[in-house]
Amino acid sequence: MKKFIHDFQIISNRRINKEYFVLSLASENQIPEIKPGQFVQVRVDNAPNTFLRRPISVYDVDYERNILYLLIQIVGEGTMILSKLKSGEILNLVYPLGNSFSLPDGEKALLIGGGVGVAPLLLLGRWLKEQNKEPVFLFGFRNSGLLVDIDLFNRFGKVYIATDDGSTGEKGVVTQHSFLRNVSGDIGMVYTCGPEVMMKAVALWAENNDIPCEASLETNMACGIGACLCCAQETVHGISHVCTDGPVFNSKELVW
Amino acid sequence: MKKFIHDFQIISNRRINKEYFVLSLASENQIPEIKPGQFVQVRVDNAPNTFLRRPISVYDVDYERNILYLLIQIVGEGTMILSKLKSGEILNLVYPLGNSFSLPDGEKALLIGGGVGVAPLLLLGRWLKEQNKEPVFLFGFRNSGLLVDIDLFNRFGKVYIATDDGSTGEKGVVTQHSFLRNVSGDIGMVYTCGPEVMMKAVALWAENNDIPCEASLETNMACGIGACLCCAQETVHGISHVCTDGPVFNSKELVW
Amino acid sequence: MVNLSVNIGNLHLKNPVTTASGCFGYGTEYEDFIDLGKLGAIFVKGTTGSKREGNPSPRMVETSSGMLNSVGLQNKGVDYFISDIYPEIQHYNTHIIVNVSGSTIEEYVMVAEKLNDLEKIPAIELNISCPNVKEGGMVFGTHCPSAIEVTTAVRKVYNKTLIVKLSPNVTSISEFARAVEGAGADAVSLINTLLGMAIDAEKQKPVLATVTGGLSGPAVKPVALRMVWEVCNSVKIPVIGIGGIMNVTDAIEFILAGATAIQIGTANFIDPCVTVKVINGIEDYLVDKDITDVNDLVGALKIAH
Amino acid sequence: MVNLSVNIGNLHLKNPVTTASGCFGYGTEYEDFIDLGKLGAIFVKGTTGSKREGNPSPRMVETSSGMLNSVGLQNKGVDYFISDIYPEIQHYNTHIIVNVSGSTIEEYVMVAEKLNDLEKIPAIELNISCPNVKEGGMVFGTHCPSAIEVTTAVRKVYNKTLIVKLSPNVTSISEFARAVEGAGADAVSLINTLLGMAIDAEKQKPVLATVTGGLSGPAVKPVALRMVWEVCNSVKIPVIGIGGIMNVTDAIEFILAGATAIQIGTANFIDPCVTVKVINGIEDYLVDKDITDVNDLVGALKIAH
Ligand SMILES: Cc1cc2nc3c(=O)[nH]c(=O)nc-3n(C[C@H](O)[C@H](O)[C@H](O)COP(=O)(O)OP(=O)(O)OC[C@H]3O[C@@H](n4cnc5c(N)ncnc54)[C@H](O)[C@@H]3O)c2cc1C
Ligand SMILES: Cc1cc2nc3c(=O)[nH]c(=O)nc-3n(C[C@H](O)[C@H](O)[C@H](O)COP(=O)(O)OP(=O)(O)OC[C@H]3O[C@@H](n4cnc5c(N)ncnc54)[C@H](O)[C@@H]3O)c2cc1C
Ligand SMILES: Cc1cc2nc3c(=O)[nH]c(=O)nc-3n(C[C@H](O)[C@H](O)[C@H](O)COP(=O)(O)O)c2cc1C
Ligand SMILES: Cc1cc2nc3c(=O)[nH]c(=O)nc-3n(C[C@H](O)[C@H](O)[C@H](O)COP(=O)(O)O)c2cc1C
Ligand code: FES
Ligand code: FES
Repeated sequence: MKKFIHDFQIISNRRINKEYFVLSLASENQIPEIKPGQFVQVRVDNAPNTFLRRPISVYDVDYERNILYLLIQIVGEGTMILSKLKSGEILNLVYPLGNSFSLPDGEKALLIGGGVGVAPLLLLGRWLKEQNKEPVFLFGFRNSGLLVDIDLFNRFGKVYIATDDGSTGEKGVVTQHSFLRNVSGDIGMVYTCGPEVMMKAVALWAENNDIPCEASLETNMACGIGACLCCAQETVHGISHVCTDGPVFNSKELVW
Repeated sequence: MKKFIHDFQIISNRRINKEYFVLSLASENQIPEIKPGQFVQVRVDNAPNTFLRRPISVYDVDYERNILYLLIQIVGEGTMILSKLKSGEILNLVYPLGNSFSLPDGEKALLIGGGVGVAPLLLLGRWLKEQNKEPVFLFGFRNSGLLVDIDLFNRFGKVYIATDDGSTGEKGVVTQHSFLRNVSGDIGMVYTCGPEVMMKAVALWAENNDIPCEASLETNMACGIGACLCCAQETVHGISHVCTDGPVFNSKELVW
Repeated sequence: MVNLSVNIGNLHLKNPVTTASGCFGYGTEYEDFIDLGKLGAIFVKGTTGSKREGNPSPRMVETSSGMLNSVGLQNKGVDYFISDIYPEIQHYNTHIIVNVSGSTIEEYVMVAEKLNDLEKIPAIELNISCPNVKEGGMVFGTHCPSAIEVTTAVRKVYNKTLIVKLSPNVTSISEFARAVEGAGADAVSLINTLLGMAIDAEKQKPVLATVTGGLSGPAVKPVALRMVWEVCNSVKIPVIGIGGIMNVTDAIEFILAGATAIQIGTANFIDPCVTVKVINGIEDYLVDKDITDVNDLVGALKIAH
Repeated sequence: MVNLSVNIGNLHLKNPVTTASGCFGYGTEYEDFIDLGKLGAIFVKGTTGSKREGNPSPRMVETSSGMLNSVGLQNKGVDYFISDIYPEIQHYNTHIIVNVSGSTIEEYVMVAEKLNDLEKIPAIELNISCPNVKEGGMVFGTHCPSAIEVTTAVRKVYNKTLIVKLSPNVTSISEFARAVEGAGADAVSLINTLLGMAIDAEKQKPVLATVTGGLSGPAVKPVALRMVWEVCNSVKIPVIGIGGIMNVTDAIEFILAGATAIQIGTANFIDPCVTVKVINGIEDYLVDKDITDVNDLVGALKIAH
């Protein structure tokens, strides 16, 4: 897929909760096709410690209005600066990068996200729905204050929620959710994105239930386009690179 | 004089022309006495190449309203960032720094500034007037588009202007201004601030006319408080430091 | 029209702007962003005698105005390069220069010998300065007799342009430059990365799996510029300047210090189009300064005495 | 209550946070901003046998996340220090450590001998690493036999705590650390500045009057941290970590790498209160991590094997 470097204009910067915000970005150029799971490399200007671009998954795309959406969590200087951007300001992106999630075998697909890891699952849900699949979302958050755009996900499938403190949905982590105890054999694929411990637990659950599982990984990245080999991930086939061979990996390939 | 490190809130950022702007800064703390010629060290956040503070002269002080004014020219990354600050934002200053201009012997004083070098001359004019002296301003600018707050200076004394292209006042550099050809012997002191070539020409003119001359110098600074010895200036007494022995020097002391 | 072309030994570059090894893949990665044919040359990835997996993850961490990497020469080996990569990239309308590494002199020689036969590879760059592999690389770059030995040995089997890439992690880089000049190098390139380290204070662990890594980016530019200037005053062969070049001003600084050509590394990660911008910028600078030949800028730094 | 105090040889510091020589004047410059009595120690300006004017202007230029300086040991000489400065600063409620420089071994010895008699100066720091003076300083720091010689000579006449400050501009800083340890140093401090250079592309001239200068600030932190870690693994005497420490996280990183104390230099220029913030921050960190003694943090870096 051809990659682009484009300036986007910020249409809105919507704060969803204390830690998360959504940037809506418009381009003068036609946004190319973006597959679920792909990401962009965002340039963060004016900060000594955000020298490199920041990889961010595509949350959603509106091809008609030519708008790209990013869901971002504030974790450090770079994301803090992004959180303060105002509409009208310019953001430079290199995109679309990485591989993408694949189609499930059966009808149903289970999309398990933790925290900001839900980001790539919105576009994935949209795509699955378009492919006449039936996505079901299972999300884990620390507490009800950190919930994310549940209504948007609801358009594509049912959303189950677990919170660490039980303030919304069930109390506990996603893999403890009762939904997982009642699933019948009709889930064609589990997709997961979130903290590594969560993804590992999800992958284990999927393996135990003989369901294929795809996980979207994060590593430190420099180039994002396969040139620097910094984003190494060990797999059963040797070293892979998260920015080109990933970020989506079949859980059985991963040595983690 | 005791030095302070204070956060100031930006009250307004007034753009005077394409290159210059005036920041009005309010403090929760009582602003200490600031003498004409003294400067502040401004911290410029969030830029890899504006790692050090930036020295800026005090343009004016309003002790009643507790407001400090800085006149700044955009010349690089640091001043560019400062030019974009909005009211409500915070600026951290270390101040007041440096020595100050001294009182003239006679009644009249001639204040010769070039470009943004007029900055310290406003507070100086105010002070001279308060001391019942008669300041006269002679300013050089590249063209009429770069003129600075002439009405503010006018409150304290008459303002003569030279521009490189003659678009306002006389055409030419300040030392060619006809005012200098007609001065009688009653000028007690010449004060000058601006580009070094201009200050040297002014100092030469003053020496030729037997008038004492004080020049406000600029050098690269790191600490601004005499600790690093980076701001060296050769004088007839050996190495002096612009941040503590200056920025104001008697022109006869300077080896430049 | 200004002349931008320069010579490195027998090698004629259409302009002084090239890409640093390990930072530009095999060029293909950047084809969507720039016309590779505009570049003076492409220095491709470090290539060794046989396949190397490289170091474990994490391999990269950002630092103030820089980054540390510990990729560790991951590559599929020279034979794979010749059979699978070379055919794909030989059509580029620019020079491809292979960065060569090894653990032993024999490995360097073997790789150089094999590359010598490739028509479209007019030069190699001996990497005797990689800080990220245990044996080899770095030891040749920080021990002068070894640097001489490996250069001499490779010179014997390689008859095209031989560039030796120097390590900055030494007391006197000029000593190494003079040594490899004497051993037959046609040019030197510098600097490779400075050996550095990062710690995660929260986890109380090193950030990189290998503990230490190589520092690159604008943080190292002042050191790189000083070393290039020192080396230019010490050798007669051309010098290729590397280290923290982010824009045209940085590139001009290295050329003024005496570099005949420059390499851009880390900057490609931030702006994949940076190389072409620098080329255009050098042309604009020359026009602006009324200089008709970029060679007149090489070493033109005015030093007061 | 956590214990913040550490020992450098016989010297007891109330906490590990000190100020780097040349960046904190004689302390007086910072009295308006902080309570000097809170500091572990103050390393005052480089002091030589006789008065030095230092280098011509410009002496400083900013670089990406750093600065280059070429102050060149400007000071009024040891006799002036003893007669005019010492009386003014000896009342400080913290240790004053004098940074000692010279062009010859005799000069180092003479200065050390004179300082030995000052009751309130419990230690000196031998600066064998200043890159900004032509003769002396740097040569002792980049030539191992000279480093040994000067340390041995000073050790003979100086019987309080002797710290030797090492240059980073060498191939193996551990070699120097071991050498001066053998020659009788009670501690080593590192790093001094990295030799660098800046060019004004517009004027086509070096920015600094001396052409080259010493690089400090966060840009050098990864290199400093690596060297501190290396040296801590090579010597038994305490190590004082220096280089780009801007905040408490940076300080903790150096302590984890093995530094018993740290010096803060350039950061004082940006925030004159930084030292006290770092002291408070270390205390908070220890409380947060349930560590009762900062000495338990020294070298506590966890390395996977
Ligand atoms: C393919 C990919 C897709 C991503 N998608 C999203 C997304 O949609 N939304 C979102 O909010 N974040 C996403 N991330 C993570 C995001 O890139 C990091 O949070 C961001 O780079 C942190 O930048 P910072 O300057 O704010 O934090 P820093 O100051 O750089 O770091 C703060 C903390 O975050 C950790 N960190 C920094 N970079 C990364 C990284 N790349 N991966 C993991 N941890 C990191 C650091 O170790 C540190 O603990 C994605 C990462 C990858 C690799
Ligand atoms: C005592 C003193 C008082 C000053 N008062 C004012 C004032 O009232 N208003 C004002 O606009 N400016 C004043 N200056 C100059 C101001 O400090 C610089 O313009 C500013 O630091 C430039 O920062 P920058 O990041 O925008 O530019 P940089 O990117 O740092 O530099 C841009 C250009 O300006 C030059 N430059 C940078 N710093 C200085 C400096 N300190 N002196 C001279 N040239 C420099 C550089 O060499 C470069 O050519 C004063 C300087 C001093 C020393
Ligand atoms: C990710 C990465 C990988 C590198 N790999 C190599 C390599 O294989 N061989 C080599 O000689 N230099 C390698 N280098 C060093 C660069 O070629 C260059 O010398 C250094 O990064 C300084 O230049 P820069 O600051 O422009 O990046 C690598 C640098 C980086 C950042
Ligand atoms: C302006 C300046 C002057 C310095 N003068 C001296 C000196 O006289 N003696 C010395 O040993 N080190 C001197 N240094 C080096 C510092 O003490 C310190 O080793 C170095 O700056 C790295 O620490 P930092 O990054 O925290 O500044 C000086 C550094 C600066 C920036
Ligand atoms: S981030 Fe450069 S190869 Fe993946
Ligand atoms: S700027 Fe530090 S002494 Fe003047």
